[in-house]
Order: sequence, then structure tokens, then C-alpha cells
Amino acid sequence: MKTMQLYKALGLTDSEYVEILKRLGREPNELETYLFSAMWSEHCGYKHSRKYLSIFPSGGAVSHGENAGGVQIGEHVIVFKVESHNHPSAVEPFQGAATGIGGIVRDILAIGARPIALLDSLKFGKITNNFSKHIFDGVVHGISHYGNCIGVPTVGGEVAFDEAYTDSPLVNVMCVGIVRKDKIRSAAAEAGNVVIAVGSHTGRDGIHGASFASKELNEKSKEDRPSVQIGDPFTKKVLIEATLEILELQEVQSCQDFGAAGLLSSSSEMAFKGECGIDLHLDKVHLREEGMQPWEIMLSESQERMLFVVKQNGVDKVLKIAEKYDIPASIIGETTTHGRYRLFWHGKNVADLPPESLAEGPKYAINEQEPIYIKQYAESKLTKTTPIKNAVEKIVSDPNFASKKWVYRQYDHTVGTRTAIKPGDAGAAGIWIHEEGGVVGITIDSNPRQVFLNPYEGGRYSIWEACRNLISGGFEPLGMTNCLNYGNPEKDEVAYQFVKSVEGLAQGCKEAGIPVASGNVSFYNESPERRVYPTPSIGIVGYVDSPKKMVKSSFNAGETLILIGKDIEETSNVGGSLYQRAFYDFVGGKIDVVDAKLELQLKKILFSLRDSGFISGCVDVSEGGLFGAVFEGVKKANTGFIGNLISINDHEKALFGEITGRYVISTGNSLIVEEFLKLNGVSYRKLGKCEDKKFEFDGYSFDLAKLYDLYDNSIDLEMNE
Amino acid sequence: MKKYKADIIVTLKKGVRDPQGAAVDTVLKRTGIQEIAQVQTGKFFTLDVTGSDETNAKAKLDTICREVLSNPVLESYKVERFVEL
Amino acid sequence: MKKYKADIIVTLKKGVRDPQGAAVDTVLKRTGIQEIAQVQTGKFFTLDVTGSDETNAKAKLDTICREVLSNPVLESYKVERFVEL
Amino acid sequence: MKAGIIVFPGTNCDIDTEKACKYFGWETEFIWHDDTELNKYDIIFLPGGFSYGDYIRAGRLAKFSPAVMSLKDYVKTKRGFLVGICNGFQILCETKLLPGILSTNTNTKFICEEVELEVNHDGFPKSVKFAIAHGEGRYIADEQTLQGIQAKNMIFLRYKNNPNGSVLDIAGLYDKENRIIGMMPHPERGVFSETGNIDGKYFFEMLNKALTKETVAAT
Ligand SMILES: Nc1ncnc2c1ncn2[C@@H]1O[C@H](COP(=O)(O)OP(=O)(O)O)[C@@H](O)[C@H]1O
Ligand SMILES: [Mg+2]
Repeated sequence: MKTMQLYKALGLTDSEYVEILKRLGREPNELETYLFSAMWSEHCGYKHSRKYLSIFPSGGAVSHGENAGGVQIGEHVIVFKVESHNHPSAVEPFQGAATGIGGIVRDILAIGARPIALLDSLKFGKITNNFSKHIFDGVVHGISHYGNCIGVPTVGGEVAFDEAYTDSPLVNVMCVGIVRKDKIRSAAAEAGNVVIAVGSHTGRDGIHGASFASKELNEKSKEDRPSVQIGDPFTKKVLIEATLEILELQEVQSCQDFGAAGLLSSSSEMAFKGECGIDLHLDKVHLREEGMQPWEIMLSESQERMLFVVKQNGVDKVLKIAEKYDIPASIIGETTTHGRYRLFWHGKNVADLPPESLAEGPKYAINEQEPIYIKQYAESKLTKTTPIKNAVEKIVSDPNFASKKWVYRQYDHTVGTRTAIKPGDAGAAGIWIHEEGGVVGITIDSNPRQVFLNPYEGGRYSIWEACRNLISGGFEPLGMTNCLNYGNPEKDEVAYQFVKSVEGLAQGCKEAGIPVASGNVSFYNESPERRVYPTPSIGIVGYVDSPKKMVKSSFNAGETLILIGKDIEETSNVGGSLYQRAFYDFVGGKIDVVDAKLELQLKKILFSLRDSGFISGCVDVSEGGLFGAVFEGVKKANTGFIGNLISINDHEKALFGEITGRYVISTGNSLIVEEFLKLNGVSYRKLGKCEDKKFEFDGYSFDLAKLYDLYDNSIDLEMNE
Repeated sequence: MKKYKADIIVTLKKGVRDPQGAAVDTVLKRTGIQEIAQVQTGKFFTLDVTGSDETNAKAKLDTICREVLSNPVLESYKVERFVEL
Repeated sequence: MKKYKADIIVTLKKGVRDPQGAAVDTVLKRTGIQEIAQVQTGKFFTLDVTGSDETNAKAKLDTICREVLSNPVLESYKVERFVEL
Repeated sequence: MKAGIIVFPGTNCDIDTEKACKYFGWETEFIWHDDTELNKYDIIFLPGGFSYGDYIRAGRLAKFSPAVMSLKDYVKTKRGFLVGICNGFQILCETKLLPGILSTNTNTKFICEEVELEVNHDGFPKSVKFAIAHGEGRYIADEQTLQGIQAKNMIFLRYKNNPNGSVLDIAGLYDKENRIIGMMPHPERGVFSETGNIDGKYFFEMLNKALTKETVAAT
């Protein structure tokens, strides 16, 4: 095919092709056209998002702009990043999710860090839908299969079910690693070194994966066979150990993982970041299949491969380590001072480009006009109500609120002997950092309905809700990572959602004082019938310097419960609350606006109470509202509650309405705590007392055993029926 | 309604990597049992399927194979045996 | 040295519970394709084996099946195909 | 006292086991699966994980490793302790060092949780809580084998709420004659209070006691 026709077939636009001609001063050859099409795809090139992501604050983050970023704790850096594997998981849930884990682990590894924890943020269609069930089952199985096998505990995450995700499920996975500060590796290469590929043989799998991830899903996607890869966690586990051993070598100058667009992306980024040239001899790459062409070798997304740039005198050492682990390795090129990105095929120069022309693709501005739905939805009102007894049973058995044990029971969450807070124990997971003596708290969270109703405020809302997960456990939030899942950014509505929510997220991070260390963007999560809610998954990492300072999120019998922060009023905006969606299929109204000053004050107060030991439990109030927070806290201690929760006429809103800026705490010293709150001018309300076997409030009483049973078993029943 | 028994073999499509097969290969080689065995692994199923007649039952079996037992994205299947019970 | 290609099917022995088969049954029921299908699962392998002659190669194949591909406590195997390459 | 931990490609509880051994002050070394010199160890661990990816069956491919093939000799001549945890238990059964076999959990899913166990051993609490994390932990054996196990009083651990369908609720076996212990639960995950559970200490203390006595007697 002439390259003129080829570029269109590969998804490059006319204007992009003109841009390529301009940059090269000539026509690209066929191979070069392939290279541009992959590197300038949305997935690799971030062409619709790069312009906007630059507003994220990054000051204070370590390794920002590398494969993953992190925050410093003592002598160590905790590295973290989220990545999406939405599109592959929609077509092949098991392998799609498994290779998602494989991919994010490689990013952490490329920094030189040992992966110590995984989290996942999952979104599916309604659990009652058979297709969604199938995807849900497969995705969880895939994560369990891969994560368990490589021995990295999956310690937390979130799972939500909503019709909006029926055609485009979201599978976001987060990995956290640890590395000594002085051992961090960069992807930037220096001239005069040897390039070595280590790991699995390169095959024809995943070719075009990058452009596939940048497409809307339709019926034909099922036939996109080579775009989905098979994960090999066994080889990955061995590769992790081999890579960490190789990175101990002084002679290793830089390291990159093979991610989207495989060898092409990893090697061109190394050259670009290091401002050096690179010569690759593609016939030297170890291949799995015969007859592979240069473009296939460059674009293959075969899993479980790493790329190293090594000083001449370290080459043998690297090869020896690979041999010990029975992993294939080959010397495939060298870094040079000529500053060009050159490919050779049996000695013949087949591509010759400036690295920046690949790495720095086009940047597009997108529409930022407010779409009409925003006003319409803001003005819509909910008029229906449910008797409170039914409502309570409904919320505890709703799969969005109910226990996710069915999921995390399948994840090995204790391997590594670091898990200080297990899934299901609290809003954040806890990983013991014995190297420094404290515990890292990790959460991944999202508020898609709120972001949908008000992208900017929804962005701030999401940041603070994630922060509250950490703060309630006693952790100081330190750094953020994100995965931004949206529909097609070329459509006005989506463009607005994206731009405004990114602004809101950035603002939220500034208010919370946390840098954005890393992130990922996934567009085109829509089908002709449905589009996902704008769903930024927010991962936040925090720290507490001693395990003893962690605050439990269980409320014990005999303790008093106190609500601190905002209280629901008749005029409170509770748009986006789960109960509205779950009971009435309603998404509308206004969302509550975060009061950052209050949030910071509450953090300070909670940490003082934590340090003085007067508070024994704390739960942030989120999905399920005040009722949800109280129920979850007492459930964890297997006790009950007697008191008053309802403050306004609309009982449903009082119990389940979601607003920001509040926590429920439990204490055995309520007098002292109340005195302290008054002294500091924090508004609070005493709710009642925890008492075994009872669940009563405001004249309503419930069969506690039944509620617990519904909460524990709803998802199980749905999946095993 | 007639009832049939079917055997089905599901294998990975050409070009798709088979990590399990590769691991067995490594072990066979290590132990010296067999140098290059080119092991490829697959799944085997036996099941009963009902239908008004053979065509109908076979169509149903096809759906089962495509929708449940295999994923056409990665795998292909073969009906190895199909007999009336 | 002669080279042969063999297909092997490994199935659970009679009386050994097959949870995977039961799980497929559940899915079939859930999707409404088939009420009860009595699914039984097994494993399928294709591999190359060399030997001085057919008897020799077959003996080797037997070892591979018994020692690697199946566990006689639980499973039995059947050589489905054995052809010279 | 010297402990050795056999590491296969795919093992993932090697470091955890080492951490636990060191906590008890044992000199601890990793044994790469190609090594065959085992007799210098007083105790050998086959740790948890997915040796060779657990492809084909859990533990099946590991049995061909030189280290595993040397274990029979270690058991006979050195008479040190041999402890298989999780994948290690699976390997012990696949190599017939312990009777029976471990198969897919009845719910077909991987199960990770803390389970209550009934212990059958003097000097051990009657009941402990250990973590389990496995997909193939359903213990199976034929009638005759089970009779033998019971006759020799080999059932060391039993699940109180059988999570995986194991026959007779078997979670661990102890062949006292040959000093081989195999168990699905992970005592090494229950040593540090920072991670919530410390029941695993009983297990290491039990080994510590048995071995210290011998070391003292030998010197
Ligand atoms: N939403 C985001 N927020 C902050 N940083 C981002 C975001 N998306 C991507 N990045 C950063 O851009 C870089 C490239 O991202 P990505 O293409 O996902 O990396 P990789 O190619 O390693 O998978 C990384 O440093 C990543 O952290
Ligand atoms: Mg990367």
C-alpha cells in the first residue's frame, strides 16, 4: 500500500499526515508511517488530553513524568500509578484484566521499585444483567489469577455497578512499589551504551493494541483478535526478580518496560528523554513467530518484556542474570550521539527519525462549552419516597453498598506479610513499611455521578472523598495518581466533562496539598447506545509513622458515636447520591460543594484526637450517607446501635443523602471529645451508642441479623444463583 | 426432545501465546525427557445437549461453544464427537 | 530418530468431583441456553515426541502423560491421536 | 539452627518465610531449585507460591527440580524437618512424600481469608487462626489412604468451617515418622503483630522447641 493510503487505514488524519511531512521534510516510508500511527494514537500520544493534564500540581512528587511517580518517606520512595485496561477487558475479561495487572506492575518495576500492593477500581453494568455478570466474574478472576501468582497482594479497590457501564466496563488497576531513594531508575538513556531486551519472546500479539484502546467499542471489536494478549504471570514473577537483580548492577544506566506500542514506545521514549540517538537492529530481537516484519516487531505488545540500557562492561552481567532465571535476553542495539532514532533490518537502515517527532505528537484543544444537560439535570427533582424500613434493607443489599467479600476473597491480600489493613477492614488499605516503621495507607475511589452532574465540583469532590478515606484511618495524604475514564473526547459533552473535571481535580489536589505523581487517561469508553459517566479514578497514598496510630473503622459496643463536620439540612444538595440511583434510577439535582477549609480543619482535629487516643474508631461519610457510615462501623465490630440519625423532615435524605466534609467517630470518652470539639469550634452531633444485637434509631427498629445477612451475602447470592 | 452427548476441544488460536505449554516444554527439556516438545494446551469438555432434532441441537451446541466454553477472541473450538443418547 | 505428533486428553477419574464442570453448568443455566448439561471438564494437549521407533516413542509419551500431564491419583489420560511427522 | 528455603521460579512466599525464620533467630538461606545439597539444613521449607506457574496442576512441574528430587534422601539420611506450606504442601503430595492430593476448591475460586483451625498436637493451642490463600486446596485421598492417615494420627490441622471441600476437613498433615509437615494455611503470615495476626508463632515455636532440644542433645 502507498503510504498515502496507509496512513488513513492506520487512523492518522490528513492534518496529522501533513504535520509528519513538515517535521520530516519528506514522505515517511511504510514502516515509519506505522510508527507514527502508533505513537500518535490517543493511547500513547495523549493528543486530546496532554494540553489539560499540565495543570496538575506535581511539586514534591518524585520521578514525576517517568513510568510511575512517587512520594518520599524517609530513605524510601513509595511509587504508584493507576492504569486502565478497559477495552481489552470488555472483549476478553479474564485475560484483559490479567494483562492490566501485568502492565501496571511493569511500570513500577521500571523505576526500580519492588511492587508491594495492588488495588483495583472496577465498574460494570447492573449485576443482574447476565453479560455484566460474565464480565465481572472474568475480570475478578483475571486479577486474582495474575496478582496472586506474582505474589503481590491485592489489598483494596472499589467495585460499582451501573447501567452506564454495561457496554464499556472500566477496569483500572493500581500498583504501589517501594524503592530506596538512591536506587531510583530513570527511563532517560545516555549515549554510548548497549540496549538489551529481556523477557518473553516477541510475537504477533497485541499488535495495534494502542490504537485499539483508542477506539469506540462496537460489534466488530470481538474480531479484533490480535489486540488482546495472554498474560503469563509465572514469567512475570520471574521477570520481577530478574529485573530487580539486574537493576542492582551499577552498570545499568536506564530501564523501560514494554507497554503500549511495545518496543517502539519504550525505545523512542528512552532516546527522547535522554536526548540521545538510538540504533536498533530488529533482526536481533528474539521472536516467537517466524516471518515477523519490522513493523510487527516494533508494535508487538507481547507481555512480560523489559528494556535495559547498559554500559559495555555490564552486558555480560545482565545476560548472566537472565540466564540464571531462564529468561531469554538479546542485545538489540546501542545508544548514540547522532541524536536520531534509527532502525535496522539485516543491516539495512529502514527508519530514520528525530525521536521528538515520535514522542511529541500533536496536541489538540477540545470543546469546553457547557452542554445543555448540565442545567437540565441540575434542575430535575426527585419526588418519590420509600418507607424507611424497606429503604434500609434496599441499601444494605444494593451491590454498590453491600460487602465486596465475594471479590476480595479471591485476591491474595496477605502475601508479602505487609498487610496492616485488609480489604473490608476500612476505607483505605494499609501496607506496613517495616523499612521505615510506619504504615502506608492507600485508597482508590471515584464519584462518577457527582462528576457527571458537575464536572468541576465533582472533581474536587472526588479528591476530598478519597482523602477522607485516608484521614479517617489516621493517614496523612501525600500524593495522588489517577486514571481518567471518559467517552469520546471529540464529542462536545465529553470534552467539557474532561476539561472541567481535570480543573476540579487539580484544584482539589492543591487544596489538599498533594502532588499528582502519575496518571493515565482512557477515552472512547462508549458504544453507540451508551456512554460511561465521566469517571476519574483517584488513587491516593498516605502515611502514618506508627502502626499504633492507625484509627480503626469499627465501632465497638459501649462506645458513643458522634458526627463531626457538616450535617444534612433541608437545603443540602445531595445530587448523585447512591440511594437516588439505586431506588429510583434517578441521577439529578445539584451536588454538595466541598468546603476545603472545613476539610482541612477536620483533618487537624481528627489527627489531634488520634494522637491523644480519645477516639477509637472513625468512618468517613460517603455512599449510603450517614446511615451507611454508622452501619459499616458497627458491622465491622459485629455490634449494633441505638440513637438518632434523622435531623430533617425528608428521612431518606437525612439517612442516605451524600454530602462532603463529615465523619462519624466513636469514643469511650465522649465528654472529653465533645469538650475538645467545642473548644475548637467544630460542629458536631451526638448520634447514640453502640449496643450489641440492636439496631434502632428515631423510632425505627431493625432485625440486625437480617441486615447483616443481606449486606454479607447479596453479591454472593447474585453470582452463585 | 432428543438428547445428544458431545465432546469439545478448545484450543488457542494460532499466534496466541500459550504460557502453560511453554512451561511444560521447559520442564520436559530440563528433565531431559524430550528436547523440543512444542506442547500446546487446550481444554476438553463433555456435555449433554438437547434439541428438537440434530440440527437444532447442533446449533445450540455451537452457541454454547462460542459463548461459554471458548472466547472467539483467543480460542477456537472443535466438536470432536456428537452422538445421540 | 523419528518424530511423532500426539494429542492427549486428560479427564478426571470416575467418582472424582468436577467443580469446574459444575461451574459451567451454572453459567449455562444462568444464560438460559441449556438447563442441565452434565458438563465434565478435562485438559487437552498436543505435543511432539521423538523416538528410535514407534514403540520407543510411545513409551516416552506414556511417561510424559503419567509423570507430567496427569496425576494418576485423580486423572486418567487417553492418547487421541499419534501420527508420524 | 539452620533453615533452608527452596525457591522455584514462581515461588512467592520465600521472603515471607525468611522473615519469619529470622524473627526466631534462625540462620536462613535460600536454596535455588537446581541445588541438591540439602543435608546442611536442620529444617527445609517448601514455601508458598506458584512454582512453574502451577501450570498443569499445582506443584506438578516442580517435582522434577533437582532440589525436590533430593528431598527423599534428606528425609531418610538427614532426618531434618521438611515443611511444605501451601504450594509446598501441593508439591509434597505430588511427589508422594505425603499421601493424597490437592485439587481445585469446590467453589472453583481462589480463597484468601483467615480461617479457624483445630490443632491436633501437644503443646499447641487447640484452636488457632491462620491465613489461607489458595485455589487448589481441596484435600482428596481414597478410603484406604484416609484410613492409613488416621491410623498414623497424621491429621495435624482441620478446618472448623471447611472453605474448600477438603475431605475430613483436612488442612494439614504431619508424618511424624518422617518428620514431614504439609499444610495449606500460612503460619508465616501470622508472626508480626503489625499485620494483625500472631497465631503463626505457635507453629514456629513448636519447630524451634523440637529442634533446639536436638541441637542441645547433639552438642
Ligand atoms: N491523568 C494523568 N495525570 C498525571 N499524569 C499522567 C496522567 N496520564 C498520564 N500521565 C503521565 O504521563 C506519562 C505517560 O503515561 P502512560 O502513557 O500511561 O505511561 P506508560 O506508557 O508507561 O504506560 C506517565 O508519566 C504518567 O504518569
Ligand atoms: Mg511505561
